[in-house]
Amino acid sequence: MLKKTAIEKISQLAAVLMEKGTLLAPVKEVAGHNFAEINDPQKVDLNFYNTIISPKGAFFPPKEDFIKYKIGKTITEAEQIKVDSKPVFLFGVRPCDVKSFSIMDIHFNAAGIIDPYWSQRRKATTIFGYAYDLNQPVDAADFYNSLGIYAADPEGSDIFMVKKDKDLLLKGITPKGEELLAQLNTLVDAGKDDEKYYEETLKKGKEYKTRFLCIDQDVIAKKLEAVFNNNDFWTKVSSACLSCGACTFVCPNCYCFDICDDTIFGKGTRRRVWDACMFTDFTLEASGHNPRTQVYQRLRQKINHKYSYHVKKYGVISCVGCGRCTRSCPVNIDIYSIVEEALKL
Amino acid sequence: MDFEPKILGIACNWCTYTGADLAGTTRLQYPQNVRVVRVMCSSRINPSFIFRALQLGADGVLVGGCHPGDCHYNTGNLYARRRLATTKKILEFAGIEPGRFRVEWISASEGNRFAEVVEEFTTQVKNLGPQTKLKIQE
Amino acid sequence: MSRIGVFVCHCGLNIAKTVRVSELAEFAATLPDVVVARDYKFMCSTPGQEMIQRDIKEYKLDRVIVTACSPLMHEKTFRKVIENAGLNQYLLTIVNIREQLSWVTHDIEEGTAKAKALLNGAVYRARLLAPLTSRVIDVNPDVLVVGGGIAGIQAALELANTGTKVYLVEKNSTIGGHMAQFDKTFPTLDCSACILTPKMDAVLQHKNIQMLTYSEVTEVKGYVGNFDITIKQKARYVDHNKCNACLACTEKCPGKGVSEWDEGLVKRKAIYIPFPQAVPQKPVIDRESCTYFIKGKCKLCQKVCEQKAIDFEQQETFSTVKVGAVIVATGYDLMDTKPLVQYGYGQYPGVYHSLEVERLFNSAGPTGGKVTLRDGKEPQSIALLHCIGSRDKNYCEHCSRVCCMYSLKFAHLFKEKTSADVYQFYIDMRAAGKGYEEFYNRLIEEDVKFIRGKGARVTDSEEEPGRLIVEAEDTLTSKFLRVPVDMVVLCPAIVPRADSKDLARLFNLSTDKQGFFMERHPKLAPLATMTEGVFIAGVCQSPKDIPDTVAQAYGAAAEALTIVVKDKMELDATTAMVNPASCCGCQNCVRVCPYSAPSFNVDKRVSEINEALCKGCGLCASVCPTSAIIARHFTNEQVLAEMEGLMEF
Amino acid sequence: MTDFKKIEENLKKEAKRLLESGEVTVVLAYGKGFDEKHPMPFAAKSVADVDNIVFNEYCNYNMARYLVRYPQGTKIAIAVKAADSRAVIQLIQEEKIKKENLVLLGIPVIGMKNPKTDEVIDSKTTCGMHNPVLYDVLLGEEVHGQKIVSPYDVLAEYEAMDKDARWQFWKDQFDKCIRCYACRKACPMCYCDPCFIDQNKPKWADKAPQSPGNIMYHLTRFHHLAGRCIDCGECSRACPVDIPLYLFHKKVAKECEEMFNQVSGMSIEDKPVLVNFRVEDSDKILE
Repeated sequence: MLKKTAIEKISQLAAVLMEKGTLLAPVKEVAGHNFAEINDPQKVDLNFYNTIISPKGAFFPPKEDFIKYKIGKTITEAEQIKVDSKPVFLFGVRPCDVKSFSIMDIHFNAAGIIDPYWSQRRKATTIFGYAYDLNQPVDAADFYNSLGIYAADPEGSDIFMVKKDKDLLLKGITPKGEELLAQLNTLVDAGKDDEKYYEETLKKGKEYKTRFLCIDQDVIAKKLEAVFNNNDFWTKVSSACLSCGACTFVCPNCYCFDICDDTIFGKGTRRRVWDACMFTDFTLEASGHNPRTQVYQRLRQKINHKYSYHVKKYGVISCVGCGRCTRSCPVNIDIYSIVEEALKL
Repeated sequence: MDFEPKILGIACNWCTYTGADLAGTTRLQYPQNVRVVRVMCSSRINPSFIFRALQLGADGVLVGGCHPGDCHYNTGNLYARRRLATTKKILEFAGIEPGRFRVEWISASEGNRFAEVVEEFTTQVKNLGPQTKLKIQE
Repeated sequence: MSRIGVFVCHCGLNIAKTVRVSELAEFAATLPDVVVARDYKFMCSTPGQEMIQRDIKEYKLDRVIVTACSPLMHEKTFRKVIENAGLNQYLLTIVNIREQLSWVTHDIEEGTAKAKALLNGAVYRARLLAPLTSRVIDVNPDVLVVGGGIAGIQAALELANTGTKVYLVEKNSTIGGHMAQFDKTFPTLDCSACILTPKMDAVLQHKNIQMLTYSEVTEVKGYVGNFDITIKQKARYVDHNKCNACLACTEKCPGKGVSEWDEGLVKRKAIYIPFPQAVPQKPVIDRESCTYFIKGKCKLCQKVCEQKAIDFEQQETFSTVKVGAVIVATGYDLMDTKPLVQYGYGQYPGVYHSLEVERLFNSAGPTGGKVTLRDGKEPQSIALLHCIGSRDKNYCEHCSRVCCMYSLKFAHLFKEKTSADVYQFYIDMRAAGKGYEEFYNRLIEEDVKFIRGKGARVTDSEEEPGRLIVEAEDTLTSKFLRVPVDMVVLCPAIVPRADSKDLARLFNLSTDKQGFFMERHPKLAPLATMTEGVFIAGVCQSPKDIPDTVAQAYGAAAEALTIVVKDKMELDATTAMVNPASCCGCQNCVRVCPYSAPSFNVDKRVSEINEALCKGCGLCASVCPTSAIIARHFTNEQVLAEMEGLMEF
Repeated sequence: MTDFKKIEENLKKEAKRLLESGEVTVVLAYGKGFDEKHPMPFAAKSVADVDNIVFNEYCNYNMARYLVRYPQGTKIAIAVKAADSRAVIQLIQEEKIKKENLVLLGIPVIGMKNPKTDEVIDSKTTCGMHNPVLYDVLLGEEVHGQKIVSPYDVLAEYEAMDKDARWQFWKDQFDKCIRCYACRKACPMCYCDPCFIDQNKPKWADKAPQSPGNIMYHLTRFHHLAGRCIDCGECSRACPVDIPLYLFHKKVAKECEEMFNQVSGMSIEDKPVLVNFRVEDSDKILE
């Protein structure tokens, strides 16, 4: 089933989705677009390349409250915070980002320990994938092709969307998506030429070239292991690194977090917040010892985690080549170039 | 009901705290909105204390120290003057009413000055109404 | 988890009147970590103290909160209490609900509510308190006394007699102070010199006293038990080691200076001793009036000096003394009455101030003890004007305390030495001292005319040139009076020494509104100051008569002794320390510390604090961007927690 | 206009000379990034590295940020534009580095651009000066005759706001903060390790990226940088969500300048204003 709507009427679609549940969609901010919970359907803005921050926050929010507690005289009362089971519509996710969810699933949802927060949110969410606009130039930072992802891959989406001139075509991919699509009465059925356009776009997506490097996950995993002690290399590639968390916070695949208690007036919340392996105190131990005091050690950890440890542990690279880290890096460190350099060693 | 502001006072041990004691010894009457934290010197006051106090819901913050030149530690309050003046400018540019933060030099013998300042400041903060901007909403 | 005991004091009705104390204790019992909460009539009394100690044992308390009067009042008392029960003294928190609460409100609702908030703050803070170990330091057994007036002399002698080494610093070239200027003392009329000069001599002779005349304190370093005090010896231009006090020099000297000792009534030589009984009996040269220093030649004194003691090249020198305690007894100045033009001082020669009159009576004074006016004539009528500048909101609010009595003394002496009519213009006659009222009664009988009314103005007389008219309102008859007299004696306000601010700064003393040095507590610590180890005695604390001054001198000596008799003492443990793991090496602490306690370890790239130098102000902790500096007992966590507790309710 | 190519040549020439002669062991400059618009901070440690050096209008980086990373005593040459040289001066004032270990390669420049927006940053987000305040070698001709624009002009709009509007403005800005700390890491003056915000004892603020913690972090950071910020604007350019931190820093700098009559990073003889005082400071500053 292929449906369509005029892009200028996108707010109508948004309004319908908002009635059914929570809508997360790109909105324009000063610096660019980001996913946000929509309160005003007019705010939904599909005129974007990709968001600054990845949509991972839909399942793994920057701040997830677990428990609310009250420190009492004899007993501390605690109450678990339940994830809202209301349907969520994650609208306008680029194919590389859709792919990132399945990689994160392994960690949060499949590797023996089920993270209830991630898994419940995943279940409640319908993903509206959205092909890149093939008429726009590729951003120089992107390299998702190198990871086998293409600009118009519907895989992983429940509904996949393609922009056709002034229209938006929506295709149900999964039964969940099909079902929802059928209920969205602001949409109209797409015509034959739309069908054709949709199919062609998927094909043309393969031709829409980002930077490309032949990355065999086992080769790179071994390579990085082999060059682990090549301090010259790591020092050189990290010499500009500021050790901030920009890259990891915008990354769709970084999942490290910290758990902290925030208490005021004896009442508090235990929550998890995003953490970054690039932070100095990320590995700081209670004893005061810190195994990764140097910038190069931290950057090496980040690259290795994504391209080596993750491969060994979960059988897949923890990177989708969305280019966000490169774009957000205050000093333009480019993970692609580092991998490229490493492979040459 | 009238709004009764909660005001955090931070007083240096040697001058303002002693001055506040003197106000009591001489049985001066003043509003009870100010709750005083004693520190050894006004220079002990970390600017973040002020930000934190406002986050904790203080409607105003009153800092008291020795008169410049009379600091028990010679020059502590001269540093405090610069550091707290800067704090005030920061609050102001952030859009916090400048009237919510005040620094006063009150010596150990100025019990009446302490009472006066508390009276004045309480009225001033009362007129500004509850401080909601920085207060952490539970 | 802490085990906190809360002890709420009623302080009789002082607190209980405006704070519902039992409700406060009940409230305390509901707070987390509070295992026992009680209220009691007088927590500082023996039963109160024992209650706390019993509960510490019975409830295994590890924190104690006493909700009572100001910590400045009884923190030390209760620290002792918990320490004797086996708890570290720094685990005590005092909540001030008296001075800063019950005494400043009439509203019991308001009082109780605020008391709860304050107590809650204390509970938050108490949880984070840490036991601290007091530093034990060696105590220097010597004492410095600043000021060689009667207070300083008495204190120095008392201390010296116990075997304590005393340094007595005096700004002038002789000790003796104002008392040495007086002729008689009230109310007994005994001769001032007769009772003072033996003491001055005793100072000179005492082997335990090192007298440093013509000297000033210029720098104070260190702290109680270990002060390092720099003393400037002004250039005397006479080598006192060589001088044999023959005073031949003073006879030959052609220089003429104004005699400060005689309050400017006469001239003295450029090389001089201030008065014949001066101690030491050795002269100094006043540069300002010395012919050699003015014109470059003379040196007559040098020629006549057989001891070759004159040294025109002498420079001021600085020496450092190490002492364990200091007594400041720097006395007073008279207020300068020239700006009070209505009294005509400096304008009419017949107007005198009280110290000038003291000199007129003195047989060693400018007139040899004869009461004559500046023109040499004996006055036929004399007016004594009380409260010039004192008890006056425009100038000094305080009462100078001794003027009534010395005016009576003057009146008596005038009657004795002249046949003049004597008028007393007073606001109130204050004669609250042993024998004072009796002395007043005696004077009434001596035909002194008492006019209850403050002298308002002194003018010259148009009818009788040379005479003065004193204008006043007699408040008993409500009549406006104009009294013609030959001589007017002003009793100016007693004010702090002109340089007392500098001294206050040197010793870190607080001053009151008038500028007198502040005592630590007006009742319970009248001689101690906010600076540990520095005591005050005499008029530098507030105006008082000789008996009170001497009593304070004894007291201050005893206070100083309590410190220096011990060879070790405990210092407050509330110093700062550096957590090297958090230090970012910015050196802010090094830049700001007034005591140079922090220093930068170049090898480790972190700051370190010398706790012996730290006075615990906490400045370093607030300028430390990484919170690496822990201001013990006032740590960031403790202050933040207290703030949180205070703001909760 | 600035001849960027010329400066690049001179920079390479000097770097080569300094490394060859052994005068320095590191040259902190700018290197090639993944494309021309994205150059990177670059540490040249050998003559071979010099080829990688570039200079163009996107080389905004304040290389002073990297100085404290090297062990004390390391001989370093550093490329400095106007604000960068002020950062070096400020670091010398704070005794983090020593002048004797540095060779300052001064770059007078106009027309530096923000690669994200392509707008010229000169006086808007940076201090508005064109010539380095301190240098040993000048790599181009000093810029003169430019219209003098106060770096504080951009504040007018915000100063004119009513306090509630200004609060709303900043609250919205700080609410965006994701606590990646790129601002502090890009700042040449933020050399603290650990930063106060990372501490648990005392815990100054929540770690979660939400309003109270964000505000505490930023306000305190403004105070820590008061009288020290040299207005290079790196914090704002580093921010992935474009919080205009430079505005606040400029305002604090302006206030400090008015109160203490000293501009940060202008003289190595100065002492940072907030760890200093003058007896004659006026109580008026507290009003």
